[in-house]
Amino acid sequence: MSLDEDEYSRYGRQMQVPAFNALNGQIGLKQSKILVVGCGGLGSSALLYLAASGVGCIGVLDHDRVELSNLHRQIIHETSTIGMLKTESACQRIKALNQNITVNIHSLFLSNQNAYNIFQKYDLILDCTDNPITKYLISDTCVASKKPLVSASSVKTDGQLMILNYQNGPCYRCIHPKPTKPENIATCSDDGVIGPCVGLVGTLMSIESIKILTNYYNEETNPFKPIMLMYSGYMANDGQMLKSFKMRGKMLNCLCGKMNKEMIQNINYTQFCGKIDYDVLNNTHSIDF
Amino acid sequence: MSLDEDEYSRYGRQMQVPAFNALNGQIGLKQSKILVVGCGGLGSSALLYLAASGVGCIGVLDHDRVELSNLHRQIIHETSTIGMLKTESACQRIKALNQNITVNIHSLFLSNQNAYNIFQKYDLILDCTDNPITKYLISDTCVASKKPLVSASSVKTDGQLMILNYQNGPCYRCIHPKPTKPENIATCSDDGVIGPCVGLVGTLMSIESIKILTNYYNEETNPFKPIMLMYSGYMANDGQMLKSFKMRGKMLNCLCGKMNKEMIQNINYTQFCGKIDYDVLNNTHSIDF
Amino acid sequence: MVAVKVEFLGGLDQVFGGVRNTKCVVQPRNEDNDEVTIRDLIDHLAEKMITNDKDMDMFIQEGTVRPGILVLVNDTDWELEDKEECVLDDGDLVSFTSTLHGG
Amino acid sequence: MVAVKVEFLGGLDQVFGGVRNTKCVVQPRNEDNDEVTIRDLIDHLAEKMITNDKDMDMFIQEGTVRPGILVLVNDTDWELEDKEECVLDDGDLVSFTSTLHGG
Ligand SMILES: [Zn+2]
Ligand SMILES: [Zn+2]
Repeated sequence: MSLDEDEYSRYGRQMQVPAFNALNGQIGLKQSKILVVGCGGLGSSALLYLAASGVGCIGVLDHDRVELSNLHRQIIHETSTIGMLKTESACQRIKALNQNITVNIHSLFLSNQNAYNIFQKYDLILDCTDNPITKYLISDTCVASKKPLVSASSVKTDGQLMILNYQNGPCYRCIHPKPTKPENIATCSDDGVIGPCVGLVGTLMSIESIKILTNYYNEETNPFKPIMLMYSGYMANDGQMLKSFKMRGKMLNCLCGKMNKEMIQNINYTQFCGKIDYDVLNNTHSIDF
Repeated sequence: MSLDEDEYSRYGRQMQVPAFNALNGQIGLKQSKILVVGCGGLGSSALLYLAASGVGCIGVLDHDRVELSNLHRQIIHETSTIGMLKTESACQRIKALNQNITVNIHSLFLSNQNAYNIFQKYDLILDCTDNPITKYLISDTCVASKKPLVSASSVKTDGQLMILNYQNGPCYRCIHPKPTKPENIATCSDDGVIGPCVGLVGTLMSIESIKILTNYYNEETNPFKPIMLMYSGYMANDGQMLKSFKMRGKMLNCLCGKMNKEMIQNINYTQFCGKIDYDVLNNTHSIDF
Repeated sequence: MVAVKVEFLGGLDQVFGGVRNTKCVVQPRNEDNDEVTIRDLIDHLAEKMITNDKDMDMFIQEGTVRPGILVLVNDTDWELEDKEECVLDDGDLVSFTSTLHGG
Repeated sequence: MVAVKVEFLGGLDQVFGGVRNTKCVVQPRNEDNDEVTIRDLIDHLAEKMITNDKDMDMFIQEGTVRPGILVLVNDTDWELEDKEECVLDDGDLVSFTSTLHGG
């Protein structure tokens, strides 16, 4: 695989950054197929920057349509795409920014019945969703299909990010063996969210994805270690904060040791995460990524 | 000033965040006029999020046109606007995202002759430019015209941000009494830049701007203190870092004590920043914001 | 007894009256033992800093921090540091963070 | 002598062989004085850590850090801490950062 003259011109500036790994880095991006689950606040900035950077194939997955109340933070959409499927709206913007990108549209509700077959087509998954049921499902499916996962969340002014199921590191269950009880969860729709704060977390996701796809974390020079990035956008008069926590590795007693496609299809994720979450999942406001 | 039903729907989620200051916060944004100098990597994300958040009037200032080599990071533009003035391209995207915003276009080269009159029309200035000559000029003009300034820079994988000339805090000269010598400066075109890293710094700028416009920093509950945010996107296997440094206040021996419109018009900024910078300024690559 | 720094992240400050950073002087619960553990700190925080009883369930369940709260000692996951039995020294920073689910 | 942590930010690590974080044991330059100042640290870094002479001008000019480098002691601007004369203690963190100009 090589680059044409237009690609050298488009991507030249990032290829000059030593950590990007020059032509190999760019070809790493071009050869990659990534799946972004959730085209909302996190997905918007993650998709825009990954499309701009030249990832070869991007899958966008969302079952929802663009609403006016999304637009203060979901900057990949626009007023004229209100009512359109978020996947279609995101695809339109990705193509306008960079026509080189192949976009696969998955306009559906991710479930334990369809996740495995979809994930199989991709090299890296980004979890830009907003509820624990989907987060456990995505992590389990990444484990079963052996795909690394960049998983993040954001509420109000804060956000979190982890790289999971990567270089023998932990899965989401290793970090969170028991789900948060539904009554202890705050969602975007309850608490609100500052648009650029969730946008910043999506941008963090795009940067970690670029690192993975360009082989920045590698055994020889920079082996991956499990971390959690914790962002706080409103730190009184200290401005903003991003901390890096050193996290546990893969846990021996975790289900991920034996996770497979069949097991996922038999897990009742709704029950696992708690009854009230079933309502959360059926409330269009709360699953507005 | 009040909000109509569509505005409540569009901005409701951010108004729910306690620190945003509810309806007063939204009206603070709506009443504000901000000037974004530079529609490049920093300006792209700053403009998108400030437009989405509902700032009433946004001035965009840039003399340059969109190039293919911009698009890996300047996500407010798109392939079809290559060759268009960056101001026009940015305006088009802002309007698509949020038609409520009044956009003023300033397609010109900012100089010590025109800066004061332009700045006078605005409440807050964002410095999204990429060279010291313009950074000193913007800061001096903010001092002379009594406007707060959110000033940032980004190179390769790193970035910096300061709020200047705000609540009796320092100006750019207070922090940097002597300019960096031209031969000690690295520019984007020499060193390259990772798109989402500069984008993240522009997003930090939009968040600090929203704080200022919604009165988050105020004498009663949260007095402003001078800080510098320092961002590093590639921290080996620690992920990414954002630190907040406590900075000096206004310096008694700084020129800002007596800065005014006439003085600015008589300063030779090119000479002040050093001869080689004159060449930097005339090289279209190096002043590509 | 030890003096440690404590921070509440991910919105957990709401359970502690909006306090994001604080310092605590913690006594060992077991008087035969000089050592102070995170378990002692958790008890201390629950007793001294949660003013509203209905918030208790947002911090403690079944005798330890509730599912969804991560605990970090000097920026390291407590899972790597003996969890509740991790011994604290003067000046240590203990971070409690809620898991977020928004997107 | 004191043992301090040093970090180089904003690309300044390039001047120090790509090292971003390091620890230094610094002697007082003035032997009559037990105290170690940032001036002593700057001299130490210039002597011990800059391997290529042509990089010297990227760190030191006119006897102190060059214009465009900010110095912070425990995350506080040295301008608030006596600048070159700031006395260092064991465990202090001194950050040197280049001013960036890109956009
Ligand atoms: Zn696991
Ligand atoms: Zn000044």
